[in-house]
Amino acid sequence: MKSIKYLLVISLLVLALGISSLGVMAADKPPVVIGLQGPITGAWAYEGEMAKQSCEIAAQLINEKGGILGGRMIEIRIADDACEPKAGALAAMKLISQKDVVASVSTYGSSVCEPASNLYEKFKKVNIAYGATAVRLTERGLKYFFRTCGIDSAQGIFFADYVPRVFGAKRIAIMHDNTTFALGVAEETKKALQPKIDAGEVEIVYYDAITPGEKDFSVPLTKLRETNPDVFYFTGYYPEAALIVSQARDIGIECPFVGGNAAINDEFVKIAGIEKAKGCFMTQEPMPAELPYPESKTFLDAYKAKYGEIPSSPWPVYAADALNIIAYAIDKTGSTDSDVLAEYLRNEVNAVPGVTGSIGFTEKGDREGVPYLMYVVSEEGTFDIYNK
Amino acid sequence: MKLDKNIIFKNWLILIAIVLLSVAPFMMNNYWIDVFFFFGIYALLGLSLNIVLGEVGLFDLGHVAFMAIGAYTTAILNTKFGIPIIILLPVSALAAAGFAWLVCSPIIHLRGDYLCIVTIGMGEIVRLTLINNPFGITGGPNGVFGIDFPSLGNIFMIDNSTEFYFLIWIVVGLTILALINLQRSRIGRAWNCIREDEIAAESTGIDVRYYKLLAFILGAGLAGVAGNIYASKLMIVSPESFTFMESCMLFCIVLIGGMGSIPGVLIGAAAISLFPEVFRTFAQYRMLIFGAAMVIMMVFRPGGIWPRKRGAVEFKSLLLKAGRDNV
Amino acid sequence: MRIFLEQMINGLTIGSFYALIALGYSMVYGVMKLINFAHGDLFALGSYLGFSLLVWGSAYVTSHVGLAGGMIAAMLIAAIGIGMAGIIVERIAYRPIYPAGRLPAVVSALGVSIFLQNAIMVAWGPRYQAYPVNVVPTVRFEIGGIHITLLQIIILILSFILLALLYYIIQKTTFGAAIRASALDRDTAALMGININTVIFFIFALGPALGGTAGVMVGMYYRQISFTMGWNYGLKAFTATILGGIGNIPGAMVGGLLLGIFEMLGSAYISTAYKDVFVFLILILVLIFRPRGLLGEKVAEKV
Amino acid sequence: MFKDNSVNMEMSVDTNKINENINSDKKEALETQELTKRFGGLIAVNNFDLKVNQGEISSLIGPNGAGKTTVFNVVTGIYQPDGGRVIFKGEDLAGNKPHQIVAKGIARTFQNIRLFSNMTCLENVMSGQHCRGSAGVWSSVFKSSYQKGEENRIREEAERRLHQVGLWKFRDELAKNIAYGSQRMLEIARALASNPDLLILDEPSSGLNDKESEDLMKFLKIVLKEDLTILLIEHDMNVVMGISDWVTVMDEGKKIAGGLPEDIYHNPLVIEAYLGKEEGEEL
Repeated sequence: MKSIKYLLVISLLVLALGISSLGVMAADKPPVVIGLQGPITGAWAYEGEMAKQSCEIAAQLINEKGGILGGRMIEIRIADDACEPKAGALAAMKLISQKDVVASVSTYGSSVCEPASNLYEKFKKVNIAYGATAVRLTERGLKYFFRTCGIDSAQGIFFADYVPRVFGAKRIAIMHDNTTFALGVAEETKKALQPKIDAGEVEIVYYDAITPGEKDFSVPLTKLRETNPDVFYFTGYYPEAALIVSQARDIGIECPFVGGNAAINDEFVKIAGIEKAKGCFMTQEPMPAELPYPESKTFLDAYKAKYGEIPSSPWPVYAADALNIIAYAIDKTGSTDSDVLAEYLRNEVNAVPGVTGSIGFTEKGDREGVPYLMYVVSEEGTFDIYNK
Repeated sequence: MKLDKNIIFKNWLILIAIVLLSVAPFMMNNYWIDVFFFFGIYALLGLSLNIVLGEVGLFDLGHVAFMAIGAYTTAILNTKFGIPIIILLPVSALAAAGFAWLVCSPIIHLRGDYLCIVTIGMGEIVRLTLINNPFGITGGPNGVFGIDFPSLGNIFMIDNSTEFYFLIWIVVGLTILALINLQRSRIGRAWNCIREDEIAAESTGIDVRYYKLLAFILGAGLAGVAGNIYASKLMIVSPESFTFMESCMLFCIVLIGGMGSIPGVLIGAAAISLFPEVFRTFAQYRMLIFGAAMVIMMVFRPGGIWPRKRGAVEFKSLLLKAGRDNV
Repeated sequence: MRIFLEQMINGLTIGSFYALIALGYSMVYGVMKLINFAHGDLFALGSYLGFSLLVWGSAYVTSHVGLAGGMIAAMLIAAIGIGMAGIIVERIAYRPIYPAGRLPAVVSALGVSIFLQNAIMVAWGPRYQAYPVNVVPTVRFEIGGIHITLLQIIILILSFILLALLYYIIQKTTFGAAIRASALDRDTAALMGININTVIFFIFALGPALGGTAGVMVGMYYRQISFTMGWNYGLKAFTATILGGIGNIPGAMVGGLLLGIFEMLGSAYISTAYKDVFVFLILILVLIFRPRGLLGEKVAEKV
Repeated sequence: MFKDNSVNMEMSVDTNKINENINSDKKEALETQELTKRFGGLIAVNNFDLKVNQGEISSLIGPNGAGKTTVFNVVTGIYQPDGGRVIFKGEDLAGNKPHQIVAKGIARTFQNIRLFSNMTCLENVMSGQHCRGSAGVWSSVFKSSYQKGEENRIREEAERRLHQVGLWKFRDELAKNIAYGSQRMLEIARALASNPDLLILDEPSSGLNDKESEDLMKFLKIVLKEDLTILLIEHDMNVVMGISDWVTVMDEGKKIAGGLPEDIYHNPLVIEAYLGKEEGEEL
């Protein structure tokens, strides 16, 4: 009996070491390998899945046109971070320590992106985030960090300017869910509204957070109804947004509902049901369905052909654009060296046609010129630009 | 006392383990070094919970809260006042231990499941308070970022994976020595008496309340140290790393390894931290296998992989006894 | 005052779901003294089963038996399905571990919980699923300014019927006495001729079945289900059971309702963000001053 | 009914008074004065006075449910008294926790054995020495010379006690694996390991056969010489009569008699309490 146990322990140690040597000997293969780090498992597995599919389509389109650097195909290497900081650092290190990974599309959650980008910076690997919108990520003066998605402040500024002007709203209720993204947008919106508040034109009558993952929001909504707001701005994610809209309409909150750019999509319409979803507004970068550009049309057709439906949120499409811009930079500079790529991305890249519109990066690495639009959910559940 | 072959074999095994651990980082790439670093963190956390759960049999399912206190103390003091991490190591241990003393004193008399739900409650209160950013010090869901690396002035700086690897495993080594001495001391015996039968322990002269509190304080202090090293490695601490599921994983480490057995806890930590990485390639099925493995583990080895050797600790009565006391 | 009343109803609705899940929970917990972390995920499995039944089977069922019939059929089938799942889980994951005491069983329960959660994700996909809209007409009543929907009333009534039914079975029937006896001491109960296996079979069938029904109800009421929701509800059910007092089945009911009301009070009058902090603080205070829960019996420590 | 009761009381008081003065010249190790303990409405102990003399073996006997174990648990701090005082070495013990009372010199055993079943016999006895040591965490972790010295002292004392009860050969055996009789003796050894001044035994002879009871009595006589005082709660009359120097009888929470074993044996009240009244005398 005793000896079996000791054998078990020894085999465990040997197994661990055996596997680790596996990592060392990955040979260098001709294709250009680009890493993708995202929440393949965990609560946001759905976002991870769409991001993976979008990058595969983007790579497929480039490879069909003959690949880059004179015929070298693009290959994607996935690292799952389950949207959790520790796993994020591990996933980043996994991609970094595989020498053939040139750069990586990394990642969805802001607080996961933070440790990962620190590691990419230290090991000089270009990494482009596609879902991390926290303003502070580009305040750190990192050389190799960029992002194709917008940042919270842009959305906040747009809301603060558009809603009082167009809706004539005086009493504004803001609700977030205490996640990095939602709190970021809510804080930036409050900051952007501050001058109007001081001038007395506008008043924030409700500012609180719900707990993500919950189902019943009747209590905070009843409290919110009593402040009878003119407009109700929810900056959280679509699962809670759908529940909030239907419960709000149930208890008699009639004021217009505005969602942040992660709040409203096909899932939102499916869960809230069409008669409660129609008429809801959304501060949103151009939605995949609405992208008027030729590149977006070919991308969405290829995506629909392979997966049957287009991605239901903007983030996966930013991941595809992140991959596109890396491939573009490698092709144009003819090298896979991180410093050359970082230099090129920061200074030379501007108005490059991409799936989500023209791609360019500011000095700090943020996406240039991300236009925010006010969308409205139509009778049939589609998203139209609200151009009153 | 003649050294029977069992003890010789065990010393050999420990020697091999030490040699392997010290040579390993030079054979592995950075990714696997980091994986073994987090294995070290889980080992230290497992050892800290083992004092409370393994030695004294207290049902603690909120242990990660102490690690959070340690990590946030380090993060806040380092980013706001620039205090070097090395000095913050003992400070975060004291902060976590102080917090444990403050929180556990009024509830230490609770038994079994009641203590379990209170520790869960404490864990959730800590996590939710960190998220809600009282007085703007915890940074809310963004957490606290920009934590420096442990360094002594500019002569000595730990910043790459290998140095962190040795830092954590040296701390784990020292902890193991200290715990073995404690296990064999009057305090270790008192803890085990309390686990066996609280009333009898009290009636043979053991201040049960004091020693239960002592176990929580020592356990929390160690978890605080783990929090400090974890924070300086990731350079950011955010509430998402201190969820109830993490506490459950620590609980499983001690149970799967073997209650009260130091080698067992190390194996448990290896299982819990290496398993998900090794099977990462299976994506969603990874956690499926992980859940099933936990069930199979408990069905075939309820006593843990390497149960504590004290004249073959008979696991059945030990726990059944604990079970009966909870009514 | 009107607002307080409406908030009370909101609190009660939340509480009735907690009570229902806590009931199923305390059936298993009361008798086997086993913290069944998998109960939350069995509840989630119930809502997904109900979802599939209502989406695929609904056209056939509703055409024959009408809308209400479809709903009841979905709940019944989900209850039976989850009851069987509960028995299978007990057979595989818990039965071999009983002699080793309670702590290994907790680890096994955690394992089952992780397994079930990911099984649902693999089977139904990681997306959020939505119950069909036309399951229950959203009729809204306004009594003296207080908004209450038809579904809210149905859920409240249904929960109380199930609670009463269970209370009757446990407190008033001989089989209920057998369950309560084996809750106190399994070995002595066995000596008294109670067939422990049937008791365990019944408990692990009825407990999860109740959880499955609650799953369908949550699906119908909130219309959105996700594979991770089981974990939160499982934790709330465990809290409610302890609040009510371990092993006390009516206590779980009271504990669940109280938990809903505490959450409402915290969310409405303190701040929604600190809601759960408030709830756990109350729970800890209750346990400090009544170390056996509100309705739990005082068990004198015999020396 | 009431009248009848008072008659008995006077009678018992006289016999007590006679015995009391024989007893008074010796020094008391332990004395309870008007000790009262209620459980809800039931008065388990009703201002009960008990004297245990230094260096003697006193027994407390009485029918089942008389409140003996309750008195016992109040003295050892498991329950807090509702009234009266427990004087030990001139100090009132009421309000002390059990481990403080052990440190003050009162050690006990349990009616149903409560050993640390998964620890070895040696460790069980060493735990009795716990309150006599003071090594803290620091000295234990760094193995200071003070701590090592203390550990050896604890080990030696435990060895001595194990030899005393003849269980040394089981030292590395788990407490639960040894025979029932040996477990009884181990529990006594554990109590003695805290070097008490007063040893309280709760029905030590229950479950022992005659030979084992015989050995127990001989053992208690030997141990008494280490200037120890012993209080025995016992049912087995020949053990009580065999070794006790003083016997106190209790019924329904009240003291009904106290005296030398022979007097108690013939005391009508005691017989009545145990065997109930003969037929004719019921009023």
